[in-house]
Amino acid sequence: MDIRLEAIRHAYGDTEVLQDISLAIPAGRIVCLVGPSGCGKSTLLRFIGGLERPMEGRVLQIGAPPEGCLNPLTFVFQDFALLPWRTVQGNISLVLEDHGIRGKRARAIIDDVLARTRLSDFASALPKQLSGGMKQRVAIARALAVNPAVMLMDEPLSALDSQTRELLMDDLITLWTRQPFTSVYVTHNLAEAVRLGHRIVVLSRRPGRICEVVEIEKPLAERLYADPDLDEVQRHLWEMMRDEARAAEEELIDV
Amino acid sequence: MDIRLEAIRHAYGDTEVLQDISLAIPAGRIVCLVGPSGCGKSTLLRFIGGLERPMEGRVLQIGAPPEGCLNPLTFVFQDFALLPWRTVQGNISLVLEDHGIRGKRARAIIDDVLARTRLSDFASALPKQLSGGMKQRVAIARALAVNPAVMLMDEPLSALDSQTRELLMDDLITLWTRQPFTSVYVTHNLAEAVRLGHRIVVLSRRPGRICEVVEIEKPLAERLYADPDLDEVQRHLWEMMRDEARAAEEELIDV
Amino acid sequence: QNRKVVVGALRFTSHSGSFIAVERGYFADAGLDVELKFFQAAQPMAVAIASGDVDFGVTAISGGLISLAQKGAVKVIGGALSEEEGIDGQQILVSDAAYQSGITSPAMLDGKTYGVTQTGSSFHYVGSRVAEAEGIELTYKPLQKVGAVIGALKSGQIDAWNIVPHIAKPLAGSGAVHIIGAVQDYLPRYQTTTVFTSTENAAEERALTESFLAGFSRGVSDYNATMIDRAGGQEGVDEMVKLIHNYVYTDRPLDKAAPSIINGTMRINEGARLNVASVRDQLEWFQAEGLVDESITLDMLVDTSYVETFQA
Amino acid sequence: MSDTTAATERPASDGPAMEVRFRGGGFAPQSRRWVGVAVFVALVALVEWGTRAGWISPLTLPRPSDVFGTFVELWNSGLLFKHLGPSLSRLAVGAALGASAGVLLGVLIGLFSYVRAGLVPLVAAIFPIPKIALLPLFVIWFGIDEGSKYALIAFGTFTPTVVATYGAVDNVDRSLIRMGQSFGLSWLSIVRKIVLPGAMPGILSGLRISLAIAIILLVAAEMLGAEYGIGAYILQAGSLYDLERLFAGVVILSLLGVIVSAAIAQIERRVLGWRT
Amino acid sequence: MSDTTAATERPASDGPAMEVRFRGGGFAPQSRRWVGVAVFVALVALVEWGTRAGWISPLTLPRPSDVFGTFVELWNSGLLFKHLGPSLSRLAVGAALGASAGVLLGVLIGLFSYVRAGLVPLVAAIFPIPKIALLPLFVIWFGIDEGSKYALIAFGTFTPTVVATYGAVDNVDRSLIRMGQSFGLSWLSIVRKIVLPGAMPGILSGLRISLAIAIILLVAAEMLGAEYGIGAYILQAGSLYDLERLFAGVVILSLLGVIVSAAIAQIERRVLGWRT
Ligand SMILES: Nc1ncnc2c1ncn2[C@@H]1O[C@H](COP(=O)(O)OP(=O)(O)OP(=O)(O)O)[C@@H](O)[C@H]1O
Ligand SMILES: Nc1ncnc2c1ncn2[C@@H]1O[C@H](COP(=O)(O)OP(=O)(O)OP(=O)(O)O)[C@@H](O)[C@H]1O
Ligand SMILES: [Mg+2]
Ligand SMILES: [Mg+2]
Repeated sequence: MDIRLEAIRHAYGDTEVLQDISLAIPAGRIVCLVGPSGCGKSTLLRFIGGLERPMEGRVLQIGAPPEGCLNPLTFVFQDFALLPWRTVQGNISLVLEDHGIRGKRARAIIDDVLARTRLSDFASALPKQLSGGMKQRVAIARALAVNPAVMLMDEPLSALDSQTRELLMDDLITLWTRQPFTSVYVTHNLAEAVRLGHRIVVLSRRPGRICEVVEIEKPLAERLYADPDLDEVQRHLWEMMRDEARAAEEELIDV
Repeated sequence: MDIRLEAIRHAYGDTEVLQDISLAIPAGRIVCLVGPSGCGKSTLLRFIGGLERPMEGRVLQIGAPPEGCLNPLTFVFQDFALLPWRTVQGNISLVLEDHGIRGKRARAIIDDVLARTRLSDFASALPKQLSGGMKQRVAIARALAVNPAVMLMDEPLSALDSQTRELLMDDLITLWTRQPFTSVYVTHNLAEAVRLGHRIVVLSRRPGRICEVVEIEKPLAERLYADPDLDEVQRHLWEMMRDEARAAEEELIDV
Repeated sequence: QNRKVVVGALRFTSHSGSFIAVERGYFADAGLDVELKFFQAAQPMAVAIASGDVDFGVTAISGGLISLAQKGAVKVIGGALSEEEGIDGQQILVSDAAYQSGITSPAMLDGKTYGVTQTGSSFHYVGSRVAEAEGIELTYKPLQKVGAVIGALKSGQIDAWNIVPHIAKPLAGSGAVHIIGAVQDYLPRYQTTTVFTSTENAAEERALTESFLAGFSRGVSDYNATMIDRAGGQEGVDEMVKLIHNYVYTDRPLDKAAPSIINGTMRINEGARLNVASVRDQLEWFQAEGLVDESITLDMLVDTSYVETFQA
Repeated sequence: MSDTTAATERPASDGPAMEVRFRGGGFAPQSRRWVGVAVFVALVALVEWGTRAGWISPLTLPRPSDVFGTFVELWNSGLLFKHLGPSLSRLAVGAALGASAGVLLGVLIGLFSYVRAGLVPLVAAIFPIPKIALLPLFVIWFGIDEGSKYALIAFGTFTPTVVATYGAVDNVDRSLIRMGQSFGLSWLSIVRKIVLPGAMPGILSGLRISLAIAIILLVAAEMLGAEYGIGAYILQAGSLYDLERLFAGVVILSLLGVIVSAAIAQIERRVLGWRT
Repeated sequence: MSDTTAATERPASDGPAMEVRFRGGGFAPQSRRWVGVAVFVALVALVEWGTRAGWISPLTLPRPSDVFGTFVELWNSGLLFKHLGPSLSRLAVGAALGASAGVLLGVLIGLFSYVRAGLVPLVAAIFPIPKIALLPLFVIWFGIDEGSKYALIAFGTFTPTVVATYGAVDNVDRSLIRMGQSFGLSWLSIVRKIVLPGAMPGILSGLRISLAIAIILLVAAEMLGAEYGIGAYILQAGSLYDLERLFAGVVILSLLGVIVSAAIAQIERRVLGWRT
């Protein structure tokens, strides 16, 4: 299943947030969205996931979602969004219950996704007992449980410390290599983008427009930690964004 | 003024946190402390700053602090620690008031440090109006205002998004290049460590001991964004820490 | 099968008529199955009769009662406690401080404070009539509860008050307060309390109301005969005190309660006779004070068709 | 190895195209001011109709227009201010005493472990004591004049203020205090410049509750020998079973509560403008 | 360009070496249980001594030992349970009614903008109405039996529960609700599985206040024709100016309050174990 954005424009009140965004997200690839603070990355992702509606333009899903897909467009949030009063398995069964999947069938799915995220030992732990990295792995397991057509990830690593971030990137690469998934991956972090993205979409500062789309051919599994091959792309991206980032950063927030 | 740690050991209740830490922090250089989560980096920094006392060992300051130094050991915190009810200049004058510096003299100091951190336009803004990066620049300005002998920085950039982090690293390098300061800089982020550190101290996971001390000769000002010259050091550090980091990350927190 | 009725009462000796009628089966004889319902104060009892929770009650005439009568909710149908010459009635008390400063008669209370439970209570009426008779000015302090008034009087924060004898005498005995007069000197034959019921009972349930009055009157006669006229001698008194003690001062042992019960003896009107003149005087006073509506007539308040009335 | 292309894209897979389903929204309360007014008006109209038509007995509820009439009369006769004056001064003095003592003690409890250990259980034990139960004592302790009224209101506002204040002090961001220490600020400076302003929001929201309680206690306070005062007015109306006046008094108290709450909101907006 | 050295270091500059000055600590309350007990004991002993020595007049305070004696007598005579029984059942029924209605309405206000707009001003207006002022009305509305007592307590617990509940619903983490929607959960599932459990901590802490108010209102409720009950006992003692019994009753209420608060803490520990 592909996603196509057609001429999306949006404003909150008087602030123009997104302008003329057209974009295709092909199946089986990770598309990274990068851009300065407040340029509308999260807003765009919410449009794709159907949590909000753009003022103009359309978000289309092309082709049917794969067999057994419970929730074609599935989010992974920056703040994990785990229910603190449910255990790890309870958090996963939450998204199955509404589809009438309980008991044995649920058990099987939960065991499978926990194994894939190496969390089998923590099935009965409460979120408060988990480190940030483990929490995000639970959130990823939950997303995998509904067998999504597209994973919408909004800065999934940016609440984590940088070492955990590295470890989770490895995990994501392993997951993708074993079974490629489609994903829109929003991030601020260019190192992350060049590590995980097949295609990197650079947005301008608010109102966000598409500045450039960069493709990286090197297979995910071959990209190294601090990969000198990717340094050049990363520097290119940063050159393009630095001034915009600084300007975005120095705006006063009016409350 | 130098700092010397002598055979420091500490435990909270039954958890051994730090073991046998001996370390010298020479004047005018940035010493980075890296190590997995919970290995005692922040604790060590609090010992150095006199906010806590180690169970064993001593923290010595060698030589007198420079002329006009109001607070030799000055912290910059991860969460900025700005008083939300004071404006930018109010937050800075806070640390001057107790030294009897008010009125014109305070004004002069505040103007100077705001200029050095490029915040002159925001003197009367409240913290809530500032972006994270600007808040941390205010905190740095506040630290500079007391003319510290040593800046103790506890993950000063890890609450910021990665683009802002890059921008602030540039700012720190500019500040240091213009007038070198002594600093102990705690971080999780190896890219940050190789970018800012003259010397990088690697701690093992809890109980923290010193695994290795790495010196980097390349002058700060010459280090690039995504510098291929530093990739090797960074990879070496990560090889050393990866397994420890993973183990630290997968510990259950008992609450 | 007797008819079930609820009778409201306070745990005062002045309600002995109902207690005796229950204990001695006079209500049962009249065909009523009476349940006594106890109240802390008279005002809620009037409201309870208006709301239909209670069928009959005995209480002083207050502004609230008159208001409820105006709203067509309650009617006075008979009299109960009265002041009577020769029998200790309500006493006028002053605080020790006031007494020491030389106030030994109600006439000397000019400019002093007078304790009342609430504006428009019977205390207010009494104080006001005393002041009028003596030509003095009093300031009235509403203190809500008898206990609070006692506290204020004992500590000299108010100067004067009036209260039934079984409370007045022990208080005076302790030396903290002093008796300087009697209410009956100013309001002879004052109809202190009245029997009342809901307008509905008075108008529609004539038989029921008459049955109640019959039973109640027998209790009252027993009480008057034993406690005031001493028809049964000391033995009769002891037995009666024991009976009343089932309802009054129940938390004290009998030997401690007995003096208080005996001290509280006042005449209850035989046959629930009603002193209409006193009632009219009270109504007029409430109206004059602006506490109740000018338009209320005596007929709205009293249903005289049940008992013998008199004017004195 | 890297390839920069323009931002034009073609769909990569075929099949039916459909728009994604919207599933967000909701769970975000919106303000609809007029509904509140409408509900009020409807309720009053209903009661007015009921009392006029007779299916609400005059014993149950007064006629709203009569209540309004009583209110107008109160206003015209100047009695309103005769009653309002003493009540407001009792509220002001009592609440000021109770709240300031409460804030003081709350701050002490927040700052000193020994004070906390000694007084928190005491405050917890005092909290559920109904103030009206203590009326007879208050008469002895403070007399029946203004003293006992001030004391009752002060006592009633004191305990909730203490609890709110020490909770607020406990909730002051510890990292700010650590910052103060790291810059060598004196203990007093930390308390004055960090702890107290940081506890302000909690103290003010505690004050909101304390003042509501103070208004509620006005009636209890004016049980004791008050000739004038809204509470005394209500009590008198109650004892005369004069529902029009009772409701007029209750409406005044209710308005008073709404005004006080609005005033605190105003103060919060001024003093706590720094909050996000 | 990079140089890896061992962890041994030599000082790089000369001059006098001194240890860094400690300037942390403090501002962290420590628990000292025995102080609370000591303060209690000291207070009681002081009053006992004062009343015995005579510098506290018996009008001001009762002798603690006499209060204790009264309490023992109450216990032995079985009257304690005769009074406690009805009070507890009134508390239970009244608070259960008021709190459940309050939680229900609070949740509705939290979920529906129209309900919120219509009822929040009403609740705000009802909040500062003193319940004792309405006693005469309650008799008419609910009778003098248990009905009016339940109603008074229910009414008193209702408003604070509503306010606490809708505040709690408002404070439920919006990102959790957004998560629920993003997984296509039904509205009812979101309310049941996310909103209600998320509002639980706020509701429980509101309940703590509501129940304290319920206990306070017990006395007011038992002003209305109650023969037995702690409130009635206190009122009677007050009207007889019997300080020993008054204090014995007040101590019982205070204990009741402490027990209820401890019970809620226990429930919180059970139900809200997931909180950090
Ligand atoms: N619900 C909303 N109402 C009003 N303005 C909003 C809303 N959501 C977002 N905005 C504004 O729209 C702009 C874009 O927000 P968005 O969260 O999409 O940016 P972003 O690129 O994700 O930023 P960040 O990198 O900080 O996450 C911002 O200026 C934000 O303040
Ligand atoms: N005041 C304290 N009381 C008890 N334990 C503490 C205290 N402070 C820290 N610890 C424990 O000591 C260990 C080291 O903590 P510290 O904060 O120094 O680690 P850190 O290296 O800074 O970790 P992080 O990278 O997560 O910031 C942790 O296990 C922590 O839980
Ligand atoms: Mg975002
Ligand atoms: Mg740390």
